[in-house]
Amino acid sequence: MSVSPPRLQAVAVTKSYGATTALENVSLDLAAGEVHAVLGENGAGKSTLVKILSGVIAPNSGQMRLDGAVYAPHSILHARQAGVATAFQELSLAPNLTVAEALLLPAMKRGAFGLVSPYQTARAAAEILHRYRLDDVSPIAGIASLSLAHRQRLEIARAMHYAEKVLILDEPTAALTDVEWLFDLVRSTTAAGTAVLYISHRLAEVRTLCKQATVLRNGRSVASVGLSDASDADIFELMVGRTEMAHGRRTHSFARETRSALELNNVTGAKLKGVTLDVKEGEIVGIAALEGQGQRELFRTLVGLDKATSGQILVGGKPVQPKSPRHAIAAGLSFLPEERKVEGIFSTLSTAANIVLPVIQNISRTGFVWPALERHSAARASEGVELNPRYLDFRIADLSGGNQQKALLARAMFTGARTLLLYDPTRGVDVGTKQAIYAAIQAFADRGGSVLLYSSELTELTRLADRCLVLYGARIFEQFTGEAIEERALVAALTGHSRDPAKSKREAAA
Amino acid sequence: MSILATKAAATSHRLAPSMPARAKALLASGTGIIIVLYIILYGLYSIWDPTALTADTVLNLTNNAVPLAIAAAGQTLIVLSRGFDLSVAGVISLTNVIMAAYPLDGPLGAVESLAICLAIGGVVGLVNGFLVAVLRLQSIAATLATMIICQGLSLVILDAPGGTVADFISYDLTDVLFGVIPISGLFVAAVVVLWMICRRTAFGTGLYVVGADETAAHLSGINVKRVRILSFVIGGMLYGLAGFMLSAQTATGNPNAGASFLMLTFAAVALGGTSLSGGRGSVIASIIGAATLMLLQKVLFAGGVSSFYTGIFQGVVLVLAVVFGNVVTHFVERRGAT
Amino acid sequence: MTEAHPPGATVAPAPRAQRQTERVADNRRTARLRPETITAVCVFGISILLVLGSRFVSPALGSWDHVNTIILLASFLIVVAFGQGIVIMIGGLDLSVPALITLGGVLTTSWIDASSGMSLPLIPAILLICACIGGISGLGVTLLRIPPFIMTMATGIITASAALGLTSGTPRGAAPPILTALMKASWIGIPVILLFILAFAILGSVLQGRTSYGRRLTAIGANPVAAHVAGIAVRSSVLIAYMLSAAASGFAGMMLAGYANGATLRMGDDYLLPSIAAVVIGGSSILGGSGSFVATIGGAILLTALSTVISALGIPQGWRTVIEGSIILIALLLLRENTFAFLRRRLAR
Amino acid sequence: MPNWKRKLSLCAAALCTAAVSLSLTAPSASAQDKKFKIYLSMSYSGNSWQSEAANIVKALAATPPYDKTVELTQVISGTDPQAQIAAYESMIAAKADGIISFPISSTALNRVIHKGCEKGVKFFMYDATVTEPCAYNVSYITAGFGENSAQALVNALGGKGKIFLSRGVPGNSVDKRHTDGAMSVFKKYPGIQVVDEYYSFWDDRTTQQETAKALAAHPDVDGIWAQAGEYGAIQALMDKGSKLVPMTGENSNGFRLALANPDFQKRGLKGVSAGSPPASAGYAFKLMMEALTGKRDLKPGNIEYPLPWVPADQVKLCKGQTFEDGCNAFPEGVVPSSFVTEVFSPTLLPELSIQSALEGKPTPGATIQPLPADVPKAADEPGINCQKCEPPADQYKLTKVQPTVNP
Repeated sequence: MSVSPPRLQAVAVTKSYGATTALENVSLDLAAGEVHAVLGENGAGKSTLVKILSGVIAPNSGQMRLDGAVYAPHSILHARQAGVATAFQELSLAPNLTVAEALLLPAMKRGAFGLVSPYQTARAAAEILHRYRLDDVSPIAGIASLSLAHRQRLEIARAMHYAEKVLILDEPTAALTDVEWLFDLVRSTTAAGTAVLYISHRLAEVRTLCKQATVLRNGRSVASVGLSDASDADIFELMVGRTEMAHGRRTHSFARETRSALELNNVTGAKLKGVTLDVKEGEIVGIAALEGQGQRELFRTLVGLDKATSGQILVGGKPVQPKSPRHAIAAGLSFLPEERKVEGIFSTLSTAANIVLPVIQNISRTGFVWPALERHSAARASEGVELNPRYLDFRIADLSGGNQQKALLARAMFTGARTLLLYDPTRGVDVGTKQAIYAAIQAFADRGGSVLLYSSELTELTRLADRCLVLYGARIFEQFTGEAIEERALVAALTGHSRDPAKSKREAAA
Repeated sequence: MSILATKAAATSHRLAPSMPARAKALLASGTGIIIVLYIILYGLYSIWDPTALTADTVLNLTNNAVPLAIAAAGQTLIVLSRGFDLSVAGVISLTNVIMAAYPLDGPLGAVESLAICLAIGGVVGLVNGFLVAVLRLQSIAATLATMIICQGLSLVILDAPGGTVADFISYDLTDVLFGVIPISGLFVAAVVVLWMICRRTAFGTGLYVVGADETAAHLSGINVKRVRILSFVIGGMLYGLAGFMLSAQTATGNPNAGASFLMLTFAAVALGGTSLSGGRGSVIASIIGAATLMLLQKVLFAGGVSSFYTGIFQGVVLVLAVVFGNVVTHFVERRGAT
Repeated sequence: MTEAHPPGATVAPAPRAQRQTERVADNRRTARLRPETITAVCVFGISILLVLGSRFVSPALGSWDHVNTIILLASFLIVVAFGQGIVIMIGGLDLSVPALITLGGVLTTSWIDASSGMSLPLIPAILLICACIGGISGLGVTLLRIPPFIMTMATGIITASAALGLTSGTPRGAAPPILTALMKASWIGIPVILLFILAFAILGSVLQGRTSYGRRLTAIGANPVAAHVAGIAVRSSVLIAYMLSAAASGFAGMMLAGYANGATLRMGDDYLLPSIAAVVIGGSSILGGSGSFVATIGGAILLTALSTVISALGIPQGWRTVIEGSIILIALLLLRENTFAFLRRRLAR
Repeated sequence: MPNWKRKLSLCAAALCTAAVSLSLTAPSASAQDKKFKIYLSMSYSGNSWQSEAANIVKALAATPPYDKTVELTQVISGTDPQAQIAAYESMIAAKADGIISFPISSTALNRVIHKGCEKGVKFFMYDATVTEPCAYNVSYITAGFGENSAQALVNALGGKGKIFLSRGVPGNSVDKRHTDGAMSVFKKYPGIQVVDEYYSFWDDRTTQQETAKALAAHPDVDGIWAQAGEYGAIQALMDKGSKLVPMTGENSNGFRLALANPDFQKRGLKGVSAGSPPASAGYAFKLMMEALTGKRDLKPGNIEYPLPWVPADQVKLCKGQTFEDGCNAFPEGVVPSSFVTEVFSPTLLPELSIQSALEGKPTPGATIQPLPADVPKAADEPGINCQKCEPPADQYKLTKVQPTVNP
């Protein structure tokens, strides 16, 4: 115990919504210059804690202190004025703003007559961007024109800019491909005495940055652990209340001689520069790429959301030209989209309805939907992804992100497609859900289905993929098979460094 | 392994859009398109009607368009924040009958009347804002109710058209200044200037953000409730001003005066390219949209379109304007992308 | 309490935040009590209270006869609101409703001779014409990407103008007997229109809630992007929605022609705002993706009942209008989701 | 947007533009010789009354010799006074000689009318009126529809009973004038109880619905005083059951036939058909043309069109195409029930036939006949046909009917 009060202290904070208690008696101490992790599954109460600390919602009881003084923020702005700023997981940047506006809102720079000056605002924003090493972002660019990764960086940069005392980072790496940027900045922030609360599902990151972690489970603080003393398994057990399932490389002995389920021959267009690949039946093919290397376009082209200008796509040996996701599904390609909220869920429908929707005609009789049949079908589909059937009657909006993702995976599989196109299926989901999703993907492949899987987490690819392709510059740059799929090699390839030095040089020249 | 960040040296960016970029943005926005459309229609008008370019015609056009333009400007604020405001019809009727039932003459009287109109609009807007922002009613439903109530109150105050608006208001405010400048046009100019100022305040930016993404706005530290309430209050005050200008033009009261403004304001807003799902658009475009609607009547008259089928042309022009806008935006954006 | 809460939770505190989330699995019964159901029950409840309470206004009100009058007068609005509700469900708005009501009525009286037996094949033909005009709106919305508000406003103006030109201002003829019978006849003492509306309500709710098409509409309204990605034929579904709405409006025009035994060119004018109001009072979001037809019917009946009761108040029109607006406002406040959340909490205990 | 779609939309755009420009250039090409430029400005054309009034003006303008000397253009402005103001402005700018118009507002148009008068345009208003003194108002409004029909109803009811008032458009000056006139009579009879008063927008269907609502609250009503839309009130009564009550209404053919129907009479229907005649439009047009051609020297002012007055026992079916031998209604099937019969006048408008009223076509062989020299002046009614004036002391004097019962 130090003599000076902790930077941020929360004592017995409780928050309940009606009959539901989201957070119960959670206490937390954050010392100046410390990076403190908060771990827990989805639904453990992490987001509620973040919202309370950042002033979005007020707790029902409990007390918070900032440098010893009572801290009871009634709005984000209030918290910001007190020196507490947050980078939200959901990203709080409105698409119709410019970068400068997004960074400085709601207090933009003023010029003559006290009016907002776009020029002064842009100049101030440029300074912030420079300070946080985001010089490749133009302050007058529109948010909508930025990639997800850039938006996440902006979100983080903005929080850092305002966080004089406490910085809260909620899943800051969900869309980031370049975590070192973040780590460097976090380190320099803490060096200046700011305390950082770091919420992440990625244990490896947490270990790199933090020494101490608070583990939440079901809204309660179950432990405060020193990370150097606890093994991954220990932490996992604390988080989910059971021991982790077997962890390791995919063991399925994959038969090489099976037929191709999906073949691409020199597919060009929509940014793609001639992509050739194939996925065999029963095979999981991983795609590794840094942000913006054409992986989005690859997946979108396959389901008809983008159009290829030349090249050939074969599904099960037959040439197809996907015109829309509907055609793709009919051809046997099923897609799990990138942005769950934007492209995935129908928030006002029940989970069951969400799962069966694309093929609702198959489970309806003469156009009518029978709720019992629908629920039964959805229950069957959700078994495969370990989604608790009691959620089927809930509106999907009421489910946690992890369960929503399970439902979407169930939907993708329920179409009866032989080939799954999974775009970052575990983004922002907790460890437990991840395990379930991995198991579902492997089981699908074991049943003879084929999977094209893009993931922003390399460990996921090393673990799941039978074969891993690296996209670089919107074409297939390298291919790794079996044991050769290994993180260090992938990382090198991601940045255009081939195992074949001649090839790297060509790329560098190009 | 920080690839992207280290790669980029401290490149200096433009801090303001270049002139071509601005021009392109203007063209792709509704404002540019509606201006082009207005000019085209005016061109047709001047071909068919030689008096189209006289000061008298311009004065007539301005006086006709001003009430709708100001009302559409108010509606735009609410539409930008992703709402609908039906109370526009009620507020215009209410202010119109009050102007006719309690005329206050002279310049001072005009100022007092104006203040009363603005106050009525502001109060109705405040009620709307409270219902929508605080009590979370859907804007279309809440403002439907306030519209009906205001219509009722108008009928209570004046149960048949009549009354006389003060002479100063009805004559001097519809006249021209220095022989060329329509005075009513100055009111619109004032609204435009206020809007340009407003656009550069926290409220102005907040309006767009709230309309585009309420959640993001909240998490960015914007007081969403305040922005919403303020948009309804300012919108209401503009309806009050529209009622004031309408009274000046018609010189009399009519408890149903506002009814025809309901659909027309939305048509003007949409014609100006403002997205009815919020977050995109401009008050200025709506004002020109309103002027276009009024001009269209004159153009069709000058062109001698058979009266039964006037509606067909109005409908077609409405659709064409939007399609034209879509096509232009598409080309500009595609050009921008490559 | 979880990531399931969108960050807007405090902005829209009540509905989402208070919903059950995964940690609380206590009570499936309450989770299943969908907000639509509660709205429907509440709207009908308020209507019934209003009708019962109207006895204080006039002793003849609140009777079975009064109820029959309400149903008869609400029947037009119910049919129109069905179509409007479908379009609102997909996040649109149909402003061509008045013009199509007029077109349906005008075509019926001018084409179907009161005495000829051609009415049976001609009625579907007229509905088809209306549906095609709706299809034009739908094509404009889907292919040309014109905002529904503008597109339907434009088709409405064009249709009205065409109807005006075709009739040169004077619609002729009378309604065919079959429509007159629909509106005025009784069957074993029960008015036919009551049975018709009952059947229409069942069919409409089944279409919206229990068919794969209805499910697709909800999905499109909830999230059009996701609907496309999930492989739903968004365009054709939207197209059909506008066609259905136009056909419903056209049919309401036929009913009006049968009721008044003739058509006028402004017979549809009074149904635009009420049709939207009925849908919104019935709890549908104007942004699409939620709502139920039963609740919309409740909204239509509430509006009609209100107007019959207010009509009986012996006060000047101005004050009547003020009272009407105020009661609509009170109903909206009572039907707020916050109120439901409160009820739900009570039920959960 | 994929390529073909863009092409499609461009094609559509091009087509529509072509269509607009084609149809717009056609009429302006016709060259002018010395013709009178007359504009017909109406509110909306959507009910029988409005279109009949417009049709007879069109028919008269096509009847020799006016077919050679008059160029008539019709403009429909809907219910929006702003639109009519804009239309007037355009007409004045187009150098109109005369404007014949159904004014949407009695006051809002004054300024533009005043401007037009200064430029020498003659404004003739039919049926509805304006308070601008430089315009001619040709209307029956001052002829006492409200008080006379109210007295007839009181007579039919024997001085006591519960009645409905089926009014016109809320906040409309004509409706107010009629109702004020009627109330001046009803107030004299304590036995008359107005139990419900509703607005039917001068429309059959709305009247039917509003009457149905009122009947729900007051099934025991004894009589109905109705403005236009009266046929809807009869239908609402019949929807309820067999009982009919005495009622007064305006001039629809359906109402006149019902009044004359012996079965309905047995069921309790009696009353009088009076009210707004579309014929005033024809009268106004002929007056305007006589003034323009110099055949008549007419100062601006208020001109009264006689109030049609047809009690039940005077309904007489016409055998031909127009009012002959004192007939005043047409058999079922010849015209729609909503047809407003008072389009004809043997003395004022002998040129017209059913064809003229329904389709705007001139009667074959007819030529324009001169009007009687005497033009009846109308009384001042503040807010209706004059602005700052006093109503005559005997404003609500009964002219068509005398009280048969004492209060």
